[in-house]
Amino acid sequence: MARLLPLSAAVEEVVRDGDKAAFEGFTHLIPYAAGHEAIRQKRKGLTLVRMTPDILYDQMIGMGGVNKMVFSWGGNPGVGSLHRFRDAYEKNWPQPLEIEEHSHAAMANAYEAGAAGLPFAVFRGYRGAELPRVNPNIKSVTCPYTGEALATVPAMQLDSAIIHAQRADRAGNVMLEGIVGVQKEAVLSAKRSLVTVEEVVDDFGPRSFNACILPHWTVTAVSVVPGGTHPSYAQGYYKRDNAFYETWDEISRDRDSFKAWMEANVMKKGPDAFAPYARKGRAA
Amino acid sequence: MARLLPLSAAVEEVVRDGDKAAFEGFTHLIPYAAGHEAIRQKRKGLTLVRMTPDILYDQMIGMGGVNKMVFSWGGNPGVGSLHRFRDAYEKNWPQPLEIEEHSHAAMANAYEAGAAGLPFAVFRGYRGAELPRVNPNIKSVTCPYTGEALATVPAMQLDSAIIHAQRADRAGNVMLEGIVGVQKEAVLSAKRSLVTVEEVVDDFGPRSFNACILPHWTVTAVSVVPGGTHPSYAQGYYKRDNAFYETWDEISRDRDSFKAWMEANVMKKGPDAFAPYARKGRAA
Amino acid sequence: MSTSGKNAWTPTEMMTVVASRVLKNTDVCFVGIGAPSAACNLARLTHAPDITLIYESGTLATKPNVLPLSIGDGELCETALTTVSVPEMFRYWLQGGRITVGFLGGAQIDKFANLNTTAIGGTYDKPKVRLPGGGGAPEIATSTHEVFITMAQGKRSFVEKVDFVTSLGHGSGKGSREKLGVTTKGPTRVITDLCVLEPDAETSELMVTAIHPGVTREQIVDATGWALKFASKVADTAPPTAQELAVLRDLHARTKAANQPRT
Amino acid sequence: MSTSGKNAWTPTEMMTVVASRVLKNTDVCFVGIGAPSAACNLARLTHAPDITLIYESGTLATKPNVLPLSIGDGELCETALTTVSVPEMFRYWLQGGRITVGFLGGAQIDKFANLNTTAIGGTYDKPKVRLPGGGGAPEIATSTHEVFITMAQGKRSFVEKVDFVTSLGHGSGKGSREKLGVTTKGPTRVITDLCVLEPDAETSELMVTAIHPGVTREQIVDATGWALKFASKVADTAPPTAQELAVLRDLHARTKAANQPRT
Repeated sequence: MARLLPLSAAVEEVVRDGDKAAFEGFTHLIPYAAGHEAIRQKRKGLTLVRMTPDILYDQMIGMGGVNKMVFSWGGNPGVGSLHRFRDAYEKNWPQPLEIEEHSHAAMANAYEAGAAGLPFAVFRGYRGAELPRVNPNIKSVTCPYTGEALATVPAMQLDSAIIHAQRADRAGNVMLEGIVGVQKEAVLSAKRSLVTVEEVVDDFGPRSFNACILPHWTVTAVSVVPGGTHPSYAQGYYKRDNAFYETWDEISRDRDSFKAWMEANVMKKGPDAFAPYARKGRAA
Repeated sequence: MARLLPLSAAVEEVVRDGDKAAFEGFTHLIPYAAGHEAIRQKRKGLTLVRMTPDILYDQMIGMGGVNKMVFSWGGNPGVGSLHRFRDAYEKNWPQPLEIEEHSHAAMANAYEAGAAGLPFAVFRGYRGAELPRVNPNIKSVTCPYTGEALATVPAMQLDSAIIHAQRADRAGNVMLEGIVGVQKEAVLSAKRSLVTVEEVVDDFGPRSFNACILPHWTVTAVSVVPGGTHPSYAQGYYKRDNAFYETWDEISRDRDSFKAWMEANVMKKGPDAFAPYARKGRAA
Repeated sequence: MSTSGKNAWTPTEMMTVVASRVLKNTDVCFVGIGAPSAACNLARLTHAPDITLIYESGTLATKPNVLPLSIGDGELCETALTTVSVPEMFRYWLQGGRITVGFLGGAQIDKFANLNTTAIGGTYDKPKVRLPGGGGAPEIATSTHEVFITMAQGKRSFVEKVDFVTSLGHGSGKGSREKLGVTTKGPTRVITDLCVLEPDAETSELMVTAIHPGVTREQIVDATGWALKFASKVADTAPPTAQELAVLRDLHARTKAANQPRT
Repeated sequence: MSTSGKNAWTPTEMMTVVASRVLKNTDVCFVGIGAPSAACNLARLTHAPDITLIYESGTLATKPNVLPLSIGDGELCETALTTVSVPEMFRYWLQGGRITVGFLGGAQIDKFANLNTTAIGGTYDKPKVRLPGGGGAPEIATSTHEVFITMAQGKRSFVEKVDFVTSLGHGSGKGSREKLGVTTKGPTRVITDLCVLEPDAETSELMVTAIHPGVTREQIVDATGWALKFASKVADTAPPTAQELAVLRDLHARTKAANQPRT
């Protein structure tokens, strides 16, 4: 039963030290505000899971709270490397980082299987690719009908899933639209979940019969953080800040400029810092 | 690349003698007009697949074109038995009928796996149930991570899938909404597919970003048959004719009254017979 | 009718009312057609306004104004929070372990609450009567946290052993579910038009734990095909309240009006 | 620039134009970011108006007016026929075998068109340079009917053997894919800023089949880390047409304007 909480209280309750946690979002709806709050609360020893870790995970890794990253594509989309991720992985700064690497298909299937309550996922994948050599979690099963060998991965089982969505209603039901990625599956794969939203409405009103909605009883906490996905975006509210993604390359190249930026823009700020990026309503 | 065809030409092209065919629809959007056309064209030797075979399959079986039915619940929903199905299965009238029986979960998973191009589906099912004793297609695999034994079924692989939808556009893209059942999966599991629709529009216009749409290149033929799902219904167009479902019990109990009804209402009619049930627009 | 006058009720109404009472406001129910659907919606319209009703057609958190004839009537979709595909329903929602109560019924039930909706008499291949089949039942029986069963009680339907186990109850008795790797409770209550039965904690055999007003033990024994046991303490079912009857009848009246043949 | 004057073009423009030309109006393309995205949209805006473009973020049949910076920009969703979840994208659409062309690139390619986007130098656990990883590539490489590769050509990226096989090309040569049970064609064309390479029918080793205007064989050999072969008949790539260049530049100009920092 979702509770409507201020962001600080919600992160305190949902994201705990040592969690296997996914702050999911496939380019769209990345939960930046919640990630920044976890950094401010100095969450430690996290295993961060995401198909496409981008700037947010670069920030969380660079601030030292992350022991391990599970991922399938770790870069700044359309721009280049994640410098803080590489610094941690290649040079142990600020602390060593372990990785577990999959393909997108494997991660997507793992989330799907996690949401479906299965222990593993089956897919036709990794053929001729070298990841199975270095990732012991990639195994196979044989089809009982055709004898075909298919790849398997363990189902996603998260301690916490954190996502951003456009809207919640007063009961705590959550509605997403646009590029929905694996966010629904992440929430359904997790013991605890937090959804930050652009706004809470009395009722979702007229909508598609088949709208992507997470019922309130599948969500632990909802926090209203307008603009909370910047520099990512909320379809129908505001656009992706592509220029910031390009700027991040410069900020994050250097440890000191990174730390200075984080100090000024995260450590000394709160969820309200996202408000200027918010645009009310459905006119992106 | 979907072609817009009159119903008779579409059924001729898509549904062939001996096909493993699914006229799918989960209460909603059942393709009655297409099924009636297949009866008029005297299609023979069909294996009919559907999770919830209802009156339409009762009619097709009773008219003698069906050798086998694959299903998970075969009744007249909320009313009772399918008398023509039972007469064929129990008394070989008008010809013997073979069955392959599954649970809903198994069929839904088989469709999902078929759409996903996999040879089989894995699910946690049939525990303590007796169907696996009598259906040799139900097998199991062991999870490579936990050792748990899970049920399997072969993926759905159809010769033809026939569904009804609300709308197609001029390019042959098809849009469904409401209770979408397994219809998308049925089309994606089939070599050939036919979609009958209430109407063709120039453009779908404003809609959910995540609308359930089958792109034109996944569909073989589209036929416009307003009202073509009666006595089932098209959400946003017209309601289910629950009274007819109740009336069918009486019509179908007796071989002669069944034949008389079919002669008058199917054999001597065409797709136009469905037009009176159509209601234009989104005001069901 | 169990009493006379304006608050008289039918055995089916009593069964429906009792089934509605055991539902909680926080339950997430997988609803079947017929008595379960009436019971779940009666609960929603009386003491459990926030109960989540799910029909296997994909409708999540639906609030029908009239009772559906089928599990996929448009009314369910129009009043739902949202509607998902049927594969998603069975994978994410049922198998995902998110349903607290599954409602089942059947043509036959045995003393361990195994159900048969497949075939009666003869063999599976040559039955005397072919029934519609299991539908969602085999997995509802094992995936929901617990199962409530509603069925009219009678000697031909309440049998020592079902002809075919469509869906698992307590198998051959205590420990059967665990042996099969099933971790959910299974049938915890069977609500009939005469009484309520619950599995014995020691044996998992169904025994009578509550008797509806005006019903005798003899009536119940006569309507049961096995040597039925009664709990040491058998409760008296409270009669339907005026409000319960009024809401239920109103629901049925609205439903009947909605299903009139078209003119 | 390869020629001077108003129709001069850059090597990257030439590469993009050539990649666009090999796409058919009936193709269903799985599009990656960068040159593939430009090529696919150039094709759509010129000779292949009905081409279906799919981005792995879930957008089906999208028609972006500006090039996305990422595979999940809002522009892709707003102009798409519809947008599906990412599990559905990888299960029903990619694995389902519904994509005719997959576009890939990488940091390294070898003579059998295997690609590396994982790590350079050292070992997997201790690489010299850690790259972003495979993303969708491992399954794109085996599930799409055929694969087109676009990469700027250079000695450090066109190598005898990739440091890590992120995605399968032709493995260790002819027959490798079949041995792995892969039934799709794999890379049928590598389009660079200098030339076009295709796998030899006998060995599956990449060889030059077309050379872009103004490029010499020596230049190509110098930009390749293995002993490169040329087909017996090498075609001359037609220069970009004025229309191709105009449409491509217009697309880039619109994109640049859209990505200006906010004020």
